[in-house]
Amino acid sequence: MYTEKVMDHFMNPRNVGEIENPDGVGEVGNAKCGDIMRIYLDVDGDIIKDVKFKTFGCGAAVATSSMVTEMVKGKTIEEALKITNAAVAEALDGLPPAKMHCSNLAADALHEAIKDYHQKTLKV
Amino acid sequence: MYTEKVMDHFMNPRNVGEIENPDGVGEVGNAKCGDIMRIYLDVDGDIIKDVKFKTFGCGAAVATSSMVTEMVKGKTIEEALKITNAAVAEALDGLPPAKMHCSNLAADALHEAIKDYHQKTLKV
Amino acid sequence: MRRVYLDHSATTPVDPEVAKLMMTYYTEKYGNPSSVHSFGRDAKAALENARESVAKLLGAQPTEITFTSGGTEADNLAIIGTAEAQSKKGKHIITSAVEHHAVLETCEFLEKNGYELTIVPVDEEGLIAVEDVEKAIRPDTILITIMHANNEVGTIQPIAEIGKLARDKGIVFHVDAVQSFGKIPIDVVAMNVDLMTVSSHKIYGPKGVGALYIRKGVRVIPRIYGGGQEKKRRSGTENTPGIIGFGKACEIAAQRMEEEAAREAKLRDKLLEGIMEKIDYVKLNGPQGEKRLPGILNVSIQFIEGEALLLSLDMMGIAASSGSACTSGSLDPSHVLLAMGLTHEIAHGSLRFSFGRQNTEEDVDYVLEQLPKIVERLRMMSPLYDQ
Amino acid sequence: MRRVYLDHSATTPVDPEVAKLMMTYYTEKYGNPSSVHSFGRDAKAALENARESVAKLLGAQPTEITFTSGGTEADNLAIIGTAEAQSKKGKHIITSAVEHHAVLETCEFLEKNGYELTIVPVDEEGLIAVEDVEKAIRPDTILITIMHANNEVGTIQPIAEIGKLARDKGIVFHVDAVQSFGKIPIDVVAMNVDLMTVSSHKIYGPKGVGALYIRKGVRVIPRIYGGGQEKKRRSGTENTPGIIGFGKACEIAAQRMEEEAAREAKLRDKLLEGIMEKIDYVKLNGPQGEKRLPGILNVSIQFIEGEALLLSLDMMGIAASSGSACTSGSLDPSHVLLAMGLTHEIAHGSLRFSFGRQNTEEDVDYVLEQLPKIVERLRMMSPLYDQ
Ligand SMILES: Cc1ncc(COP(=O)(O)O)c(C=O)c1O
Ligand SMILES: Cc1ncc(COP(=O)(O)O)c(C=O)c1O
Ligand code: FES
Ligand code: FES
Repeated sequence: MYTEKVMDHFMNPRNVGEIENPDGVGEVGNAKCGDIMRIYLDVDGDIIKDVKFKTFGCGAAVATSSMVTEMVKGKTIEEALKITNAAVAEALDGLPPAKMHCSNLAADALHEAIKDYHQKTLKV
Repeated sequence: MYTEKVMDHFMNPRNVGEIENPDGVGEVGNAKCGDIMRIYLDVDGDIIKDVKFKTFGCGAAVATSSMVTEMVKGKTIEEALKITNAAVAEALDGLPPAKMHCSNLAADALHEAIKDYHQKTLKV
Repeated sequence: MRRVYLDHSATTPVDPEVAKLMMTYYTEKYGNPSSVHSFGRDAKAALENARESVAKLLGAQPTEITFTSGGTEADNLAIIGTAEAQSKKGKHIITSAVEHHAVLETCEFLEKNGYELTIVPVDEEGLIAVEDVEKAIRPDTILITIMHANNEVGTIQPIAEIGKLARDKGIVFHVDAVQSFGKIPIDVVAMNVDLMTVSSHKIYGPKGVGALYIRKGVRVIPRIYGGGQEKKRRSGTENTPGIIGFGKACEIAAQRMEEEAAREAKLRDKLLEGIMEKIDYVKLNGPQGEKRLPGILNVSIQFIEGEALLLSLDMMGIAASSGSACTSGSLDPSHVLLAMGLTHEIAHGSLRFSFGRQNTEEDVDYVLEQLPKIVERLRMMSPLYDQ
Repeated sequence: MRRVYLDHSATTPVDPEVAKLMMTYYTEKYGNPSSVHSFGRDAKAALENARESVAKLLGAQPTEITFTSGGTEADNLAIIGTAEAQSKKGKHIITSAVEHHAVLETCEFLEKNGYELTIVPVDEEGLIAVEDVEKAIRPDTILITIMHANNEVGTIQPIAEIGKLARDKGIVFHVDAVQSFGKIPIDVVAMNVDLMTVSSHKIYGPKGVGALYIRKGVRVIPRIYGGGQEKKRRSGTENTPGIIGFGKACEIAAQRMEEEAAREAKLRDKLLEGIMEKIDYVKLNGPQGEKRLPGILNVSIQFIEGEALLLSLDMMGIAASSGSACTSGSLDPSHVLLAMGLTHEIAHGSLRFSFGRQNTEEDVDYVLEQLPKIVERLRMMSPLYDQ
């Protein structure tokens, strides 16, 4: 069902956790639909210095969360904004068709976190 | 499917053949329906001295023909007239439901042969 | 790694004795039961022998058993076949909110084709109230279809009472007994059942075989036309090895049922107690005690999602199942758990362990060793879990 | 006593390699392919692998294969499923006089429910004329269903030509290929087929398994509702061991087809020659040469009835079949033989020998030794035979 990469990221998820006083937080999904993803960003200048996630969801949801954090760590905000759902799924060697909406969530959560960062920065 | 008795009468049919100048001949069925039975009688006084049959038909048709000849041999005409289809089937320890019409034929052929005998006797 | 299969409600291994018998009919006594020759007659005799074994476990007559390709086909035959046979009398059907998809989807297919459906609710234990069924009955009701025991939570319904009601009103009563058959006693006569679905692969028989009990005199329009097998009720070359295996499985089930039910109930209770002791925020789904199947345990583990649980258990060799939507890729979790009033969140975290003949105390110990660690790990990842 | 099985058109033994593989999936890899855990995933992977093997032997894509419980169910799904999907366009169906009951009875069921049927005749060899199909087409024709090879006499129909006709007119074309599949080459694309029925137990796979090829884009309304297996086209827990066995049987058939066809044709011809030489008043039913399946020989032995022949052969260990009505207890003999213009008498005395992998020259010799004696004995009993 899942690729080896998905299973690896599910069993050994990267960057699990929270960041205290994050520069940006994004949350998508809801428990009613069976999935919630929350992504925390620590931004230094334009660079994403640290990123963490917490996810309630299936194997694909956890794996995409983990993968997206790995993909953005050390990247610029601009680069991060270019990460698409398809790119996350591809980085995991693909997802089962029924699970494609999980990959939609991970990139969405990231983009929400960046939006939050932008809002916070503007406010400052 | 068939009882042992049916198979015995089918594989080793009694009284197969024809009687030359018979006292009575009865034929029922037709090849179109897949069965024809012909029964020949040799009557002495009131006693059925000899009886033979020829049958085109399934295993049950052959077995009932054979059985009915065995049942009437040496009997009086009156006794023979009392032989029913059910009695023939019973003597064979039963027939499959789908094959009950075959047992109808054997007793019918016998009765036809007796009718023929009566007609011939009257004419004499 | 230890492998612990706790998903017997989904399917069971074939009993070795059953498998051995089937082999003979695959490779040696392979005749078509419709054939006149001895190969055919041998197959036919064994087929009828199997029919007797199935009938016996239901308290039915062999002539009342129609073999099908499984529980799903039997459910379809019962429901659509009755609807078509009775459509002049009326077009109203009663079922429950916790039926298997094989019943619900079939009823919904009929609904799209001009029939009316009343879906009776269940309480928080998954139990149907006989009064609710009674209230749902209308002059044009032609069929009541209610399952015997639920496949997700194990709740056993008051079939005999509903059957009496249906019989009194002259309404055809169909029971999906796929989960209860061979696990707890069934007597179609005492239960006033007209049609009953059973399936082989839930009782250590082969997949792809089932049967519909059709009470003598009850009319069902066939769904599959052809060579007229199964007294014209279900055409198609009979799956003789499968049916013979099913018959054997019924014989074995009849022998072991009582002892095995007690044994599995004990394992189940041990597992439940252990889980409750070792993990917090856990909810038992379904009734306690007598009103449930001995072999099924369904719990909701809060703050985590079912598929993630299943995958993690699987990595440790433990096979279970979940009513989570994510296991199937749909969005709504189990209709059964929702009908019992669970919130989506709780339903998503449900876990079903279903016991079988080869399970041991050691299996339970192993699960109790692994599960808490898995729950801990997943909860640490969950945004819903704030200790 | 020697046992000679010459009834492979009725059913075949399961290939030992197939049986062995199935065993593994009955007793070890017994998971439900819908399950998330490894037991389920193993089953699922093998299931999809089998789908590829079936597709390959048809020249189809795996996604175009829907597994069923056999040829009969596949025929029903194809015919009723198309009729329901296309009912707005029209209600006229074309079929032939020599179809299997699974097709004919299904068409007649539809006829009783408001559809119209045109039954195309055959010539004395059992062959359909493409022009007759063409003439039968009307503006409201929604389905043409014609078999590839006949199960009683082995006649092979001009499927590609009929397929071209149907495709040109935009009419769905269903082919019952139960007898030809795995025996002679099939290419659904080259043949312009939309739907094709195949069955496992005719090619040394298990009984109770079949498949319907549904060309991409062709719509068929399902017949069985439930868990949504087989992409919702056919619900019900998949008969994984059976399907996996079917897949293996396809692989083996693909390897052996050419060689085996030639071998069986040789045995068949030897038997025919021997019968013609040793027995008088015998008629070959069906075509000579290319237009017939390699493994089927059908002869009418005059003045005797088929069931009597079968029983006598069976006593000598020889298993064959007959188009006699008396084998089934009905009154009319084979509709196929009657459609070919045989009289009732001749049709009643028909005998089908169908060859398979384990048959040898010695088998043929044995039949040629026994059959004349049996014919002699039965003719002596027959009132129709006056030498
Ligand atoms: C209650 C219930 N009904 C029907 C079915 C369907 O039976 P089958 O799997 O034999 O198609 C199942 C199992 O899947 C079931 O648990
Ligand atoms: C031509 C043909 N169609 C359909 C069938 C039915 O297939 P099954 O036996 O798998 O139901 C058969 C065999 O019985 C057949 O020979
Ligand atoms: S979170 Fe439900 S399918 Fe992935
Ligand atoms: S003669 Fe046809 S069934 Fe007996």
